[in-house]
Amino acid sequence: MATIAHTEHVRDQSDPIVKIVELRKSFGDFEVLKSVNLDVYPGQVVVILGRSGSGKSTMLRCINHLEKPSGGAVLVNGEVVGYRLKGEKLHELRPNEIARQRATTGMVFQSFNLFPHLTVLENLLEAPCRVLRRSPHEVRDEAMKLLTSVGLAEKANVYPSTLSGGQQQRVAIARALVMKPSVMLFDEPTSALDPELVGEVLEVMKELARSGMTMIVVTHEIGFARGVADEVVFMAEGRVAEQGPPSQVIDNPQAEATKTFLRSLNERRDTPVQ
Amino acid sequence: MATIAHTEHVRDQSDPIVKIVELRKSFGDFEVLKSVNLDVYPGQVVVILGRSGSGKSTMLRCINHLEKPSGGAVLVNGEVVGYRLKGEKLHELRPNEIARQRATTGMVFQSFNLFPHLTVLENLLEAPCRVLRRSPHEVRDEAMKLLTSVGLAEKANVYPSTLSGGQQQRVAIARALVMKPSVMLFDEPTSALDPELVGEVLEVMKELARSGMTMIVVTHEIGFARGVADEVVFMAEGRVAEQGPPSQVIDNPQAEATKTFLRSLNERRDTPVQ
Amino acid sequence: GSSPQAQPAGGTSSADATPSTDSTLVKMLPASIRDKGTLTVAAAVYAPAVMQPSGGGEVTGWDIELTRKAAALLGLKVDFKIIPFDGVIPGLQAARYDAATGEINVTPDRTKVVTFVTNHVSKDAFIVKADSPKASFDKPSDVCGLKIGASLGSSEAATAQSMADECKSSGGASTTVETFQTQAQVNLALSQSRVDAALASGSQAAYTVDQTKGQFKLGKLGFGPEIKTGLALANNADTAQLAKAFQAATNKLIKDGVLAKVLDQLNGGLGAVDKSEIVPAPSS
Amino acid sequence: MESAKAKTHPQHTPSNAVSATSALTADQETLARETVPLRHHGRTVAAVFLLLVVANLAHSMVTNQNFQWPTVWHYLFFPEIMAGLGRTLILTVVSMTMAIVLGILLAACRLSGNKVLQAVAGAYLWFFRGTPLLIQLIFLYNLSALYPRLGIGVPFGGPELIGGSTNLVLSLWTVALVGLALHESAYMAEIVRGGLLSVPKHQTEAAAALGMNNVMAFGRIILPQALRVIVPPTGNQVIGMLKYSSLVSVIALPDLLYSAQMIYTQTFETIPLLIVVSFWYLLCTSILTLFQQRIERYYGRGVAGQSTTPGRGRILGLGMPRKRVRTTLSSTTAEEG
Amino acid sequence: MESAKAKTHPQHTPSNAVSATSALTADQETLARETVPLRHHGRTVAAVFLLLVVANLAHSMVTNQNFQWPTVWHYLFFPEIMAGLGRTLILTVVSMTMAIVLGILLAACRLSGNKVLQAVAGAYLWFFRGTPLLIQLIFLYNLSALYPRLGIGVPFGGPELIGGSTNLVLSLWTVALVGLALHESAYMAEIVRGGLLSVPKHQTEAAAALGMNNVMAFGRIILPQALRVIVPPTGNQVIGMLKYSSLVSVIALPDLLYSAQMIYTQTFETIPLLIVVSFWYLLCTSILTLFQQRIERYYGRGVAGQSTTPGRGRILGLGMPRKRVRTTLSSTTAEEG
Ligand SMILES: Nc1ncnc2c1ncn2[C@@H]1O[C@H](COP(=O)(O)OP(=O)(O)OP(=O)(O)O)[C@@H](O)[C@H]1O
Ligand SMILES: Nc1ncnc2c1ncn2[C@@H]1O[C@H](COP(=O)(O)OP(=O)(O)OP(=O)(O)O)[C@@H](O)[C@H]1O
Ligand SMILES: [Mg+2]
Ligand SMILES: [Mg+2]
Repeated sequence: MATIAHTEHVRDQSDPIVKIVELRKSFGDFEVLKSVNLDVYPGQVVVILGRSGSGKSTMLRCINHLEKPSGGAVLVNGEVVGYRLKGEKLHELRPNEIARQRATTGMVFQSFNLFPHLTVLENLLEAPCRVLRRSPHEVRDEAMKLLTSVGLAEKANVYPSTLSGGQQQRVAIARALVMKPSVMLFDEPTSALDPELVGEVLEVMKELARSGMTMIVVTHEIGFARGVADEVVFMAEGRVAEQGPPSQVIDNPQAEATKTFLRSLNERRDTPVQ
Repeated sequence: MATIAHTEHVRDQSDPIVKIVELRKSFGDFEVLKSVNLDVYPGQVVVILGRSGSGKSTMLRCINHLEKPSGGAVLVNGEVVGYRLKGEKLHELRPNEIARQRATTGMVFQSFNLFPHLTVLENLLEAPCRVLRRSPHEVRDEAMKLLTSVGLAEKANVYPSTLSGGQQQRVAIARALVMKPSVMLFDEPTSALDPELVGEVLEVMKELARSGMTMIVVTHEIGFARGVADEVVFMAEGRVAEQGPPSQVIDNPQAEATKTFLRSLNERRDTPVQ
Repeated sequence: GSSPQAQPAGGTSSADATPSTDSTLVKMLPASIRDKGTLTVAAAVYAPAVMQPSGGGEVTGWDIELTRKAAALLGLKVDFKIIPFDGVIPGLQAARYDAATGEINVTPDRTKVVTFVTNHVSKDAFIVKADSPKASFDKPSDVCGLKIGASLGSSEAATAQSMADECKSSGGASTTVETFQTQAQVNLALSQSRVDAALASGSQAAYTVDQTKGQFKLGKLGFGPEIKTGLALANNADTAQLAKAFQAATNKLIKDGVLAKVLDQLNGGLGAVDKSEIVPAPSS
Repeated sequence: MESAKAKTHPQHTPSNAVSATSALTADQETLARETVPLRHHGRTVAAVFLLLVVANLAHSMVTNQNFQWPTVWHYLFFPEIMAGLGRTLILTVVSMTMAIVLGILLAACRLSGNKVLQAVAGAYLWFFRGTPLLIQLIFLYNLSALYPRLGIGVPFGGPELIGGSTNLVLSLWTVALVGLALHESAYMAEIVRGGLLSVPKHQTEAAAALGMNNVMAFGRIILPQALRVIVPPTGNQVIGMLKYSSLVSVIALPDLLYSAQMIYTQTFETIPLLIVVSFWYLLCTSILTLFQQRIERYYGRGVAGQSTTPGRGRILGLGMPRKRVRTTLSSTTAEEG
Repeated sequence: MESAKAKTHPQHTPSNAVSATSALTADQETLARETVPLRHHGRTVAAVFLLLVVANLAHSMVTNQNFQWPTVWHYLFFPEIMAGLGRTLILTVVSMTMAIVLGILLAACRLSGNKVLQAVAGAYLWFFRGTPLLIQLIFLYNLSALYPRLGIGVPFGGPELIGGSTNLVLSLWTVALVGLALHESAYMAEIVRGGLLSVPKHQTEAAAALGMNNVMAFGRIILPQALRVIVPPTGNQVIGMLKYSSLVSVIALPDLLYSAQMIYTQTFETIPLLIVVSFWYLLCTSILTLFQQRIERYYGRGVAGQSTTPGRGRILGLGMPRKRVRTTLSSTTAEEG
């Protein structure tokens, strides 16, 4: 697999690239996020763990304002997402301004969400040409390079429905990357995949991490967390329950919730293979 | 979890309970099963492994005649499934007779396939009352016992859509068991589940195996295969490529296909957890 | 023109008793009809010839009464079926009805498919809005340049079309004909000036002017023939005999003065004839 | 691990990071404070304008003499109108019932393995969906002009076994009911077929695996689930039938509309009578719609996310409830089958 | 492990194992030999019967004099019929176009966050779906009886700014086109709304996450996918409009059917003229159906399993192609959103 070339990023400043401050989010009466604080620095790979329903996806979706926070704020590249600081107050932005902000983050969903009516290449060209108004000619070259780097150059002109799940997810990653985001968000990118297909997607993500991309990854793949993450965040009951390098959080968890969770993941693998 | 009480079965005769003879199956020009031979004896737990598309599901579906074989035969309890031996020839049975035969096997699907318009209890009562014409009163007691044994007695009167995937799959197992089948077929029963929910389903299956039920299980859960199976069958290119106890097939595979497959499963688990 | 008296509300017919059966006339009937004893007669609502009393009850109208009285002479009961006008002749063709009534004009097209026993003559007239400058139409060119409304399947629709064609051939202003499904829709279109004039039979026109209380006035038609109207009979093996029986019965009504009385009472005395004819004339 | 990251290149500044980093330095309190929501001026203006139009319309309806409200009132419960309404309802109920039965048969033919049945059902649908109901009614009504006798007999000119005059067999009501039912059955067939196809094949398999035979599986598992898809459009068809049944006026069956027409043909009170008729149609369709919603709710039982009224901004907004992808597989991967 | 199994109880014999174990001893060759398929006698009989009926019908159509085939031929390309056909086509095309545009607007109102817009659109749908098209056309045609002048002015009796006589504003064609379009738009609104709701919310989110604004996401992502759901019923509506446009005869606009009616109510050649009209309607609907299928195929591009003709025994049989559950999640878990 070729190197994912143009997604190189800086870590030459100490400001966090994503800063989550006292984030709260309720759905009706149900408070999913109670108070989340998190800093992610350029080039970092952060893996989020937590039980189903602990609010991992909600937090991720607040980062690019797919969910509107009930309180607190998210800053990406130093800008408050979804608001403008005017005087002492945060004024809600117009939809168009929010759309512009979203272009700086890339997101990969559990269910791939490729556009089924567009070919693979068209999926990649759509956003850069329309949102960033870049020339299709130039973008096409970059898109083809990215497709090559995820190993799917020969699938450029087919429709997504003809691809395997693993291939679709790799296209989804390329589609996010062609926008040159400063941070990539992954929401359980491999859990809709057949076990055999998980490897090929994780490989692309590892390559991306190696190239220096800032990544926030919600996943159940402990192996990936251990091998690639700089930081593992364990969420429980709408808060960050535990946080630290994988060696600490995975192999030597302190919080009771973390221990229970890791045990439940472990139970079914009685013994390791070979 | 209570013992799965009334699903006790015999192993007092040496005849196989499921016998697959020279089974072939094509879809159009595409030959999925080329020649499958397999004997399963009463009380045995057989795990089927194999790449996606290797024909595992097709073979399983031939056992209860959800697929009509293109050649060869499947015998359950000594009866040819779907045919009657008359003179020297196999005569196709009428749909009603095939339905009667199917009642002797229980099947659990990857996607649960509970009946969404019936409550959990009604899901369990439907087949015994209509197919076996048993009294609803009597079946209700048995069904409640089974629901208790899979830990879902209190969900008897809710609709399946309100249950988690793991709960739905446990109901599906109970629904198959209430028909008192002589053999249970499982087609990837845990692969549509969230990782945390896999354990609860495997636990029910283990309990069932302990009670002596004959089981044929297609799964990617190597841990389950190692811990519970009497026999592991590896399928490749429409044939049984390798067969034997788990210690042999999993830990010391001989066929090249088996080795490749186990390696691909393994790749993503860099190191075991804890 | 003189307007007909409004129909007695809920009443069955004129005060006159139904004439009693005439045994010589009965003998003229074809056996099949005589045995049946009832005649099924289609009619479209076409005031004042055919009127459905508001609030239910038996149909009335001058043509209904004439049919009923002629049938009574023949010892027949009549079962009236009220249907749309454009379904009348096709209904006879399809043998759904034995006969049809309701000021049905005798036209060449119709006589090809049904047989008439005439009992009345009418002259078409225009209905125009009360404030219309046109009050009489004395020669064909007076019609040119108008939008004429008529109802579907009526002979007036055909007459209007031929007027329009004549204007065109004589180089007059262009004339259009709009055909509506019922006379009520023609009138409604007229009341909103969507058409300039509506062509209808004289009695219908008079009735309409009377009913709409000052909205419309009558536009006398100074040209064009008198048109015979009458009972239409379905063509089949018995038609010739049945027609003769009805002709005889109608002639008796004329002779006894019953016909004139009915027309006086229900049609302002318009359109009486002195003898009934069969059209097309019987071959023997 | 960190060493791998060290080789990243420092030149490239995030391309979309436009504004200053001022917010980073803002104190936490500011960020956690209440926010000022965006106002949607365009929407408010449109709403006010529409309200004005509606109010003006209502005002003019009450004050305009031309509506002749006293006449409307006079005819509202008029005996003939009531009788017509009754006939319209009978037509709707009876012909819909016949159409549903026929439709199920036709759908079964279309889905059967038998090529001949498929073709005949296809031709039937082609004809009855391809011509206006009006023509079909006129045809049927005038059938005796084509075939004076209807009967069952030996084909190709052989003797008739039983039969009768077409006009006796096809009485006025028979023509109306059969005509409406034949036409409607072509539409119902497609609805039923769609409903049956919408039930995931998984469900048939699950039923079969439990030993149910075809009839049991169809009656207990497939049909009840298909009804969820069949009922809403069938409700629409019933409402449609209520209205299109007025076409029977062409064969002189005095339904609601024709009863009114018979009155206004004579009295010329066209507009008030049409208002009366509209009132009854609206009342009936509203009641039917309420019924439909209740029945839909009944057949939707056990299916998550049934709410039929979509909430605020479901399409273009992003704030709607999400559903888990995995745990609902059973009832929804459905649509694939 | 085996020890755990040893504790199983030997009393229970499989309840459904009815027959002998003879087959177990049968040699492998017998089992691998060719099998004797089941015969479906019932189906064959039904098919033969139906074929007979169809053949008999065809035979009688050719031999029956009452069909008056020479007259049919005479009128088939008659100038008035051709003119009527032309008017019918114009009515269909123009009013459908207007209805689609109006329908999209109404759907947008129904889905908007604005309560007033929702309510007004709801009332509109209620009225136009609740009354027969026939009545709506009569009303509109006779609107000048209610409102002699139409115009825009100050509400509640204020001065008129621009306006004109109702009959001038609403010419015959305007009434026909507007009437059909208003009625149809109520149905189109529901179709468009259904189509928009059928696009999984995931797709909107994916577009938003890429930085697309609402307009872009709607035009490039949502609408193209919604069309796949919108086009088939719209096709049906076009076909329906072709037929129901014949109701304009009530305002004396001579479309295809009414042109024929004007002829046969004078000449009484009812059946042949109805055959002529049916021929043209069937031809048009068949052509439209072909078009519809092609367009559906176009909008179905990129969606797996598009085949619209279900294969043998899809419902009650079990032999259909299965699709993998997991790998198609992207395009199909869809329906949940
Ligand atoms: N739009 C919504 N409306 C109502 N409840 C919601 C909504 N979105 C999420 N929730 C609820 O919020 C909780 C947290 O959801 P979230 O998806 O963030 O969890 P998660 O940690 O990602 O879980 P999983 O591992 O299952 O994806 C859940 O209970 C969920 O049902
Ligand atoms: N009804 C069918 N028609 C055509 N092809 C089919 C059908 N059912 C299965 N196949 C094909 O047969 C092959 C074997 O399918 P099968 O489902 O048995 O594989 P499997 O081993 O169960 O794989 P997986 O692990 O993906 O479930 C696949 O290539 C599949 O596409
Ligand atoms: Mg999540
Ligand atoms: Mg499988």
